[in-house]
Amino acid sequence: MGEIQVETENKKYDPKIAAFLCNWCSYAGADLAGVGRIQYPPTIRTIRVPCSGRINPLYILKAMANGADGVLVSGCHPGDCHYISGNYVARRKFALIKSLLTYVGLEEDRVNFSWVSAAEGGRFAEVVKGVSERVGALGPNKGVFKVDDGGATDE
Amino acid sequence: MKISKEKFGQALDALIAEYQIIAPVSDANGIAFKGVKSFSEVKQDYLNSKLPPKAFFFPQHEKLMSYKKEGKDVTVKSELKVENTVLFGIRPCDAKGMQLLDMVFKNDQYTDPYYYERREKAVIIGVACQKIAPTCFCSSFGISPAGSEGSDLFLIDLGDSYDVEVITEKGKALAARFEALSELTADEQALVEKVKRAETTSKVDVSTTTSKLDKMFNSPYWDSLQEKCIGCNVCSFSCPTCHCFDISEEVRKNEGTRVRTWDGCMAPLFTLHGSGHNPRDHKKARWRQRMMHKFNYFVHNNGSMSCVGCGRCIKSCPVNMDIRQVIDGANKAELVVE
Amino acid sequence: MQQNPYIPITMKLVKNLVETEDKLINTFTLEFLNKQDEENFKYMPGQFAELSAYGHGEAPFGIATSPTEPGILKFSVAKVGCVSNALHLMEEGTMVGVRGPMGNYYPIEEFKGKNLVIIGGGFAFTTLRSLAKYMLDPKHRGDYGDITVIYGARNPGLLLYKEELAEWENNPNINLVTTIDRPAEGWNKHVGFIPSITEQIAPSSVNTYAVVCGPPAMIKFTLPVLEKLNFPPERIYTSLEMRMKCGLGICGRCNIGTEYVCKDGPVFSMAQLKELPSEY
Amino acid sequence: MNKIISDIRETARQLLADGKVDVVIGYEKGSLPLKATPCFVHSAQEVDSLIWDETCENNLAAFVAKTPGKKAIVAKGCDSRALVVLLQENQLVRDDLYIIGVSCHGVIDQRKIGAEVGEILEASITDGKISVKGMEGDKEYLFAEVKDATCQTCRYPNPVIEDLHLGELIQVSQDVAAFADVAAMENKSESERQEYFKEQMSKCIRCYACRNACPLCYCQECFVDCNSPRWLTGGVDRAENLLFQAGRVLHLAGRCVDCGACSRACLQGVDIRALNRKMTKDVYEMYNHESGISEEGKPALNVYSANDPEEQFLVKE
Repeated sequence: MGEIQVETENKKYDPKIAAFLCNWCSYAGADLAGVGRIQYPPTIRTIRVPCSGRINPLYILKAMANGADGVLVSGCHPGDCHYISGNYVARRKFALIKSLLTYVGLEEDRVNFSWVSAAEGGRFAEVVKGVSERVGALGPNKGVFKVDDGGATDE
Repeated sequence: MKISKEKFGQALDALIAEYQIIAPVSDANGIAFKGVKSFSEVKQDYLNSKLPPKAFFFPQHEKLMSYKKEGKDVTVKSELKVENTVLFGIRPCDAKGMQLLDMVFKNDQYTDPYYYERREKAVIIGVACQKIAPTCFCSSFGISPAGSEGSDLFLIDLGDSYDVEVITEKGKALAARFEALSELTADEQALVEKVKRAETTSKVDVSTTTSKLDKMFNSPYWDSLQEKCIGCNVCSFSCPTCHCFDISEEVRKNEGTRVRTWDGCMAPLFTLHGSGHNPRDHKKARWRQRMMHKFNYFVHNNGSMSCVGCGRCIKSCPVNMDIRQVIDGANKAELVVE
Repeated sequence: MQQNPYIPITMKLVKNLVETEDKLINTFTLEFLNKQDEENFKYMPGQFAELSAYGHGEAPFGIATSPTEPGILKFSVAKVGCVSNALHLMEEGTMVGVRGPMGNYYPIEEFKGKNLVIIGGGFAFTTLRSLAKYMLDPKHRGDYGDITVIYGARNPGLLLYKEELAEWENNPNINLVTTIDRPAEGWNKHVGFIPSITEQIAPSSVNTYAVVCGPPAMIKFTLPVLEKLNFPPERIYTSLEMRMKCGLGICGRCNIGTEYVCKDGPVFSMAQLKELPSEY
Repeated sequence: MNKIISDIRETARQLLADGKVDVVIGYEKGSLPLKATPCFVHSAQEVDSLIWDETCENNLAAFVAKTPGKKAIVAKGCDSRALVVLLQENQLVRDDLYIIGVSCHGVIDQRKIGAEVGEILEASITDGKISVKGMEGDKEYLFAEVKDATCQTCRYPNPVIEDLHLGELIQVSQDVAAFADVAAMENKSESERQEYFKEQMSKCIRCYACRNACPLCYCQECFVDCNSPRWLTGGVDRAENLLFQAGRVLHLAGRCVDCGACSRACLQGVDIRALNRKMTKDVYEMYNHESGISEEGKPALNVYSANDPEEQFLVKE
């Protein structure tokens, strides 16, 4: 991934964001951002997934349980899925995940979804910047899902 | 001897500095045993708690130890924490249940320090049942709604005061801190006698159950019995004598804790081997285990049935599996001649 | 045993050896860190211990060493779950937790003055190795009569403790019979399943005990053979496996009827098992 | 009511006597007042234990796949919807199943009654009135007063799939604002909702009665039992409880038939339905899908449209 530098603009809190990026578009987009030396905050921890359709809601919940301050899920634009329809199926899931999490009182900006193509390096940086700012403004994960103690992760 | 409720409350409040006081309180969800700061929070008129008070000795989720890994090294620390505790308002069924748990957590070879150290530092103040629910059937097991077995101190509600009976040395030590004990009046004495004669209206005959179950391992009874069970753990979790647990690890980076959590014999995973083999691979086998354990194995191992007739499982079961009917059915089941 | 039976002692993994050619079984050699731990850990052949791979959990395994091998414990473990996988991947020098010894052991006192037939299949040979090793020790060898070991695996590469087997081959104190299921190149010993080989060898049951360990199918077909050879059930012993957590007879999952395999077992005689429900 | 019961018994007798089914899954009188219990009738001689009334609260579809052989099932509206979903998901063989459809006015919420009169000692139902004798007092209720919350918004009291219908069909108005409860919750502030669900989740003891009572929770290995990866511990932390409930609800999204079995099964009175209903509403509004109402089609999350809404969840960038 590219050079990363934080723009210091009254930033109070550096969030940790779990970013699930689809292999074919968003991961390549992130790569392009790196190759193009486009700067964005060092807040994301990237997890490459084969397709946004691979995202199990539990990934998002577990990331929050283990203390991530935010989650970013990004896949190919609808219509561009490497597997034809993976992101269409994912889109319905995402809508419901977002809706349910907001419903149970999780701050709206903690869990984020986007479509970023392999050509959109600049946009990827924008998305990360935006998400980081918003999650940063919310401060640390307040624990709607965060398990204070333990959390049975396999290393 | 008796003590006025006011004086008793003051005496209990005075214990706060040395003890955590657990007592029945009323919350949105019914009656629960919880820590209280003052006797005034305590619910006086209650049937029994929704969940049994066993959790104060055997919590649903408890740390056994913690560890920290550094490279290839590891340091291990016990997480055993014990507090002096007074459990007030324990019903006779639950007090007896704790006696039964004592036998489990201290067997012929091992003593479980987490349970036992808490148990040893706890004083149980039993209170006789004022009312008897239709699902109560403790009298079936020789427990009375005014039975003092398992309590350290035993109280009978007399309206404005309690009749106090000292059962154990622990209870005696605590009772020594009560002032103003006075004699019962004749009327009160009569009331105490009446309370002590009370029995549950619902009873099952368990006199032959154990010996019958000796011959029932291969009975077709278990086939029909298990059909409607959905295999959840609510009966185990709400049982004052169920004690099965799981041990697992909770990990964060290089540190972690080993915890034990309630488990139940109704879960298929409970006995699943690493190889995939499962000796109790069907609900039928799991129900048989539940019944056998409570009414047969436990009797052979510990000389007593592992059921106190509190009726919680009857009330909590989503499909109305009624253990009284299950016992009755076993009593009546025809034996297969092999 | 320590005061708190839930807290493991720490031991060092000094050797992580791939035992079989399918790489599914490794033998771990653990070293006691101090004399005190070793003294507290007094065990007999047939007992087991709970191994902790910190970060992954704890699981029970039979002890493969004999008390006559000081300073170390060995465990041969098949890669099947979380804990065993973690153990397999562990680098030498890593610290692991050990709780034990747990359970009962082979009745070596009762075996005294008797002949012994040890029958093992596959990787269930671990505590049998402990037993054989114990009796072969010069201090104990005189206590026992003839020792016959019948040990089989699917193919030669799956036999455990190959070096030891080679040594026993030429040891006049022990009569070793190894077998594999199907003929294989370079194998000039027995070929066939354990039950039929046992029948072929036909060890005398006079003044003899049999100890049988192996996969359920093997045990199932070996028992009738032993019966035919006139071994009474009280002179046939086996060791059982169960899912276990506490190892202390408390957590409630490993019972067969009234008996807890972790505390009252894992070693049972066939006579005992006949009295228990067939739920294992 | 009695005519339906005798019809159920007669149907069961015929089916069993003719050897068309091995077992009839229905209800019998339970051991507690106002409580029916699932009943498995294997022979024509036993059919007289079968009953049907407002206490038949279990969703029997949960038992169908687990019961071997050919079976008949007494199904109310919600049971039948669950059967439809199970059929869509290839969990049942239609030919092995005989559905005895009954229309349902709703079931009684005994918890509500128990909260007012204490432990119920005796109860009787006559002409839509329920007289209850409780430990704390006696009371008479109109059925409508103690109808289970699920049934109050039920739009499908009549079975949507059946081989035989017993009794009369029930008309319900279809124009009720079916999601008023969800809308009310949505209109609360974020912190109010957070507080509400925190409280609800702190009650959960993870006995999994909700999961096991659910006709559509049939996974061979539930994610809560999976040990590699370990999604959850056996602990009862409220955040983990929410992870469990949210995970379960998301897995049921577009499949849940809103039968309320989970909530009724819950000893602790956790408002599980609040979560399920939210998903049901979203699926209905976004994808115009109601699960289990017709044998054609697939669960909402198995299909997609190129025009599915996405504005409300995508980042602004």
